[in-house]
Amino acid sequence: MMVEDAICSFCGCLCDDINVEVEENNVKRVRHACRLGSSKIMGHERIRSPMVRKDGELKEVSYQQAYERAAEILLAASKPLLYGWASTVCEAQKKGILLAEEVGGVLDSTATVCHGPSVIGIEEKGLPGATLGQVKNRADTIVFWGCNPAEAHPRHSLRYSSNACGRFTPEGRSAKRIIVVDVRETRTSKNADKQVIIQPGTDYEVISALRMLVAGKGDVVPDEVGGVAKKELASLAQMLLAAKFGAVFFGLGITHSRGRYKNIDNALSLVADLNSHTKFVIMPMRGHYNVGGIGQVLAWSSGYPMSVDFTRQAPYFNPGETAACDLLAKADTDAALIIAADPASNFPRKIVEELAKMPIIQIDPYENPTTLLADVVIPSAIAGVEAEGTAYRMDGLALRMRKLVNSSYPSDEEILDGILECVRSLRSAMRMQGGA
Amino acid sequence: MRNIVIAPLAPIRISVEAEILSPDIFAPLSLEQICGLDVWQGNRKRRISDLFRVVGDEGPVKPEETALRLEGDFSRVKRIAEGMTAGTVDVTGSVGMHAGNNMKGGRLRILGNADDWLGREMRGGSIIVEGNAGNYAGAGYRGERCGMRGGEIEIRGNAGAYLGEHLCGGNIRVAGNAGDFPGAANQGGTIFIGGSCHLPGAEMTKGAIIVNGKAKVLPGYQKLEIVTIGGEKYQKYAGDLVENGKGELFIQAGSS
Amino acid sequence: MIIRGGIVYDPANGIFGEEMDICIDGGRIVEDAKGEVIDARGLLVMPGGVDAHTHIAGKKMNTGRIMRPDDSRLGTEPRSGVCRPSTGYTVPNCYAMGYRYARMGYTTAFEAATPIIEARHTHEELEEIPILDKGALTLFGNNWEVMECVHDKDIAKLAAYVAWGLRAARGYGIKIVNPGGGEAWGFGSNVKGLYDPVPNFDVTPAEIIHALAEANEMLRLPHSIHLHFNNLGKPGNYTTALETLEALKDIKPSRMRQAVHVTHMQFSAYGGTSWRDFESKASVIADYLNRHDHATMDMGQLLFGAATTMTADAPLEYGNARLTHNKWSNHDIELEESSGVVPMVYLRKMLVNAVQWAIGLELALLTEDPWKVLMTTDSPNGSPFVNYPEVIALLMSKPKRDSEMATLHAELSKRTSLGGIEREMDWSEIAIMTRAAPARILGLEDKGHLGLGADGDVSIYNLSPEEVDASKEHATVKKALATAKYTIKSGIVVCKDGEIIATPRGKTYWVDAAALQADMDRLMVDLRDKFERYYSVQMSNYAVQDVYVTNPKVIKAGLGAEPLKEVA
Amino acid sequence: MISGRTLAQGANCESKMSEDFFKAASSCHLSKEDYDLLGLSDGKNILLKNEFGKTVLSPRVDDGLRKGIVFVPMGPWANILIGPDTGGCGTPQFKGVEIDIEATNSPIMDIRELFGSVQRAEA
Repeated sequence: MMVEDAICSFCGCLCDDINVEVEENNVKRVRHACRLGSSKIMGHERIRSPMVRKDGELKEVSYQQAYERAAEILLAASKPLLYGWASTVCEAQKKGILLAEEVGGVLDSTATVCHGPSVIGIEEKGLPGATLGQVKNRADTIVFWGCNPAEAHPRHSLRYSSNACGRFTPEGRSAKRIIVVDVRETRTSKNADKQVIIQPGTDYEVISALRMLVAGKGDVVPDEVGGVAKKELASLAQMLLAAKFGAVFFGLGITHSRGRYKNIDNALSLVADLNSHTKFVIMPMRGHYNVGGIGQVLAWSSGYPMSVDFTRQAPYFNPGETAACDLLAKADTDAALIIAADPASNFPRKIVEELAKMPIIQIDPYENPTTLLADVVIPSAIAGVEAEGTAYRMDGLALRMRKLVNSSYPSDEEILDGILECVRSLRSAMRMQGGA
Repeated sequence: MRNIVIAPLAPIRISVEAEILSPDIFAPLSLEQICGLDVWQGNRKRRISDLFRVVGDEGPVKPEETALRLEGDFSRVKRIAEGMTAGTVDVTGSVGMHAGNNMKGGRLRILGNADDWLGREMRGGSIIVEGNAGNYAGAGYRGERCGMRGGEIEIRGNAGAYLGEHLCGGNIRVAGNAGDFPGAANQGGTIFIGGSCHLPGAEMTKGAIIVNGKAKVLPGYQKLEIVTIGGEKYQKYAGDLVENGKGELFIQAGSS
Repeated sequence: MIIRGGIVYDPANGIFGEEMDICIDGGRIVEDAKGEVIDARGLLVMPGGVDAHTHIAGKKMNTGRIMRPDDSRLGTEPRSGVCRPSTGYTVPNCYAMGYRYARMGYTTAFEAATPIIEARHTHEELEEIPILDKGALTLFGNNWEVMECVHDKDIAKLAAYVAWGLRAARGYGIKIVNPGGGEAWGFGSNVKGLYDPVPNFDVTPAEIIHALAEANEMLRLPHSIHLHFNNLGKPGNYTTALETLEALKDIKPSRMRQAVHVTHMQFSAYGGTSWRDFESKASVIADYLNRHDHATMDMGQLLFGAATTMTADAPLEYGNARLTHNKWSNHDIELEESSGVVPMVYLRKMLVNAVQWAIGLELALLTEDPWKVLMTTDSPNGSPFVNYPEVIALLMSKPKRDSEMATLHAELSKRTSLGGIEREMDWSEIAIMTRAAPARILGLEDKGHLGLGADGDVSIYNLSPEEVDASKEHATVKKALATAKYTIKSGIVVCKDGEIIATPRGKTYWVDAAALQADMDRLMVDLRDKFERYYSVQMSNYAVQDVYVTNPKVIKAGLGAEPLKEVA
Repeated sequence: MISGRTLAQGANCESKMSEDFFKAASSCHLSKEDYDLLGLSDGKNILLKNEFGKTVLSPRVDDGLRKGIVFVPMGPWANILIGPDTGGCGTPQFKGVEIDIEATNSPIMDIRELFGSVQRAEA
């Protein structure tokens, strides 16, 4: 059987033209996807059964037993952290928010170690953006700043940006000017018309210089900024001004560097400034396929897109205080539920060492280093492959993920429901005991 | 003055949110009533007396007649002296985030260090920190256009990043170094930094920043003349011109 | 349920302040019922409020939330009882939307602008809004397929596209925002007026509007076209408003309703040549409406304080952002639309803002027939919807208007006629502007009235219309309207004395219109090509799936459909 | 040092316990100049260290890097060198981290060894 127009659940491109050949409930072949997407859809070795750690060893248990243990851990905590959420569907995210409210926890997503700074930048300046199709149809000038889509978003260029053809861009790549700004040469920059290599940590200054040049105040700009000659920056500014429709895509090269959200803040202003002269839009290159989704769901549920503290029953938001890494770095949390994420691999080592000191519940299809630290391990169906649901593309467009194969594993949503039910019954049992 | 002393009964792990630790709240209450006030520790509502020892004079009095002394380590206690309008708060140790948040009057003195967001959106009064302050001292909340609007913050040690972000008024004085982006989007306040800092005055439109040590200056700043302030020579800059700013930046001559 | 002894205002059924009982059974108004008795003796009773134009869901609302944590923190209320937590003032979270409307006695609200391609997101949010019945209007005014049909003068194919688009978006009706301007914004420009050609498409805004109105009537849609004029928000734009209204005079409505609904007219009734000589032209607009019957409008009242502007009029938002030096979000939507979000604060001391404030009130007070003017703030553009009681109090009380004006710029009286208007609206007129008329204008047969078979949505206010003099006691009026004594939704008490006590799931209206198969076939050739070459998604992944509208109320329309029952 | 996504790391990020992921994420890319300077051509590994920790990786020449900049695929090996400070905004600084590098004969730890030393507290 061939599933057509399936949606890839790897990165924020959310390519929706994937054809998947399924035989006897197994994925046999994946067409149109990139290496990252194919690998995800083809699948890897799975966790076989729910497990609970006893005497230092993970022992197989039933789902119900795992849910009950998870509920005990969450209810015993005075500040549980519910972290992950980027690689699962919105339906599970909604349940997660409800669970965070019920147990009085802090819900945070992997955005805080990716584009969290972008969100803070957007809070300062707003986001002048567009859907990816707008870029495909119109953009004649594309800037990749601190991102490397050739490796992180392999089909971005063909479907949406550099190599895409659309109504006003019928000649595709040949009529476009591609600019890459980075601290190193990358596969992306090697195919660019212009690459600008800057010193690490100088993004903010370079953007300020460009804003000055775009505004015609180049005379104030020093001869060299961020290791780049003013002449070079002036020619870059000219390229930007010459665009009929320009698009800036930015990645972790700018959010993870010195300056963090201020870099984004300034880039957003550069784009706003450019709109006084021509048309420009800007967009973060989101990594996980539905990291956009948790931001959207959390925003409409709580008012904030990440790092929401529900401990006082009212949402409170302040990355720097309520983000996962903040809480762990300050040992200000006492249990963790990790879903669709692997903080043991992706957090700084010192923070992982703090994480390991607390009880951890893990919900994931795959074994990973977080499993090595977990007290409760609950294997789940792979969202977007074995379970359907909603995901938000990097431009905020919602799509419905198809189910490609059946699975004996429960979905993330079902698992969270199971835990939620145990939390409620355990709490009412505790209340009755307390009352007796 | 009515003196009230509060001290933690034991070291605090999960941080406590204690916006009620303020002369305005305590002044009209008896010690017993104060002991019964709620604070939050994570998702648990606790009484002050569950976590702290409270001793001192009986009330009621007016806030300006209240002297609150916090003895010991309050580094995991947040929102101390939030919104206080009068009286004094003295802390012998360090304080957690958001101390002096939205403060309007009175005096907060911290002998140890202050964590992030000291004096956030402060409108009046004074804060003195003998040690260091974290990030965002005198800044505004996320997405807010205005940080501190009035009053004084004096930090005798170093300050972290984003010092006085979105400053709309008031004075901040740091004896030591400041981190990245002090005075970003300053719209009318004054910042003095005794040591060095990185990229001061980003998008500043009004106000002044004086740096006694070294600082990397943004490309949106126009170099002007050398001026003398308090007997010291400073290189004056105007900016940030990316925002057509009319702010003034002074960096000690010969240091940058 | 029996609501006993209230003073009932049900203008659609000719009831203007009569003491009577209202019975509800099975979620609908019935002749007789048993069960719970609600004592409403002497109290003001009206049908549940209906908001025909508000922004409550979708990408731009969420963009507002994400860019405004400063606003989200303002409305924080903890989770308690049956309620999940609330946040936000101008951009509330989904739960607050439902609770706050219900607290004011509103039971129905229509989201005013959704591009088809982003309708899935809009429905995700609508589903999370508790209590309210809702629907979403669908944007068509800058859509490539629309403009191509208009260019080819192929109204039949255009109608087929509208039918297809409403189905794909699970949408309720045709929304047109700055037609042609959104497309022009794709390359950073705008259209200047009704007859300025849209770049690359060789059509004018006038042609787009007229053709969509024709298609609307060809499909016999329950609602008329819902129009946000070109040049909105610009001094001197009242001429564009009048020109546009004139251009639609020949449209023959297919139902007993208007041919065009003009939204947030306040933003389009501007005189002057710049913000310096900016003045009200509300009287000219009201005069036009008094002499013509093909158009209705809503106020789009502006109130002083915080707002968040959000509209598909993207070039307007860029202008707003540059003018106020505020944060700016923009969102261009491939082949369909553009849009923007900018926070705003309207200041008493600003003459321009004071004139804007006056214009909304003038429009309502100078238009004789309240069935032609809906009370809105274009929430959250003019002000968040929680401030409706303030608007109503202003409409009902000349002393309140006078005391407000006394605090405003001295120049104001030269720029508007508001000070000279004596009219004070009564409860019948308020019931029309907030209940009966929005339901009729939208074509919602079961809403906005208390006749037999209507939805059992009732609001009861802690105010005796016979004892309270709204002119003098405007503060009492405002307070009573802000917190309904009871809000009853489909026969369930959802709010009592301001407290939310039940959160039933509301339904979502959408219109399923039929077009001729031959037209649909021709359309499909176009659309396949567009998906192949221009869209960034596959056609098979485009339309909103049923799972996103879990409690639908489908209204059939279109060619060959049963004639719709007319609203009373 | 900067850390970030590579194709190979990304393709294996859901099989982190595998040999493929080990190969993809335990490398350190550096300029030819630095490579030669450290004398890495005879099969030696490279030791990266700073105040937060040290990690041994296999060196790879990358023409895209300037002298003085090394790239390590994101993951647990790179993260040993990342500080816990979130700089007041929730996100650690994963790029632009100052480190010292030298050649070493020490072996590269596999994923289980890497986490074997993490102290766990029993729930």
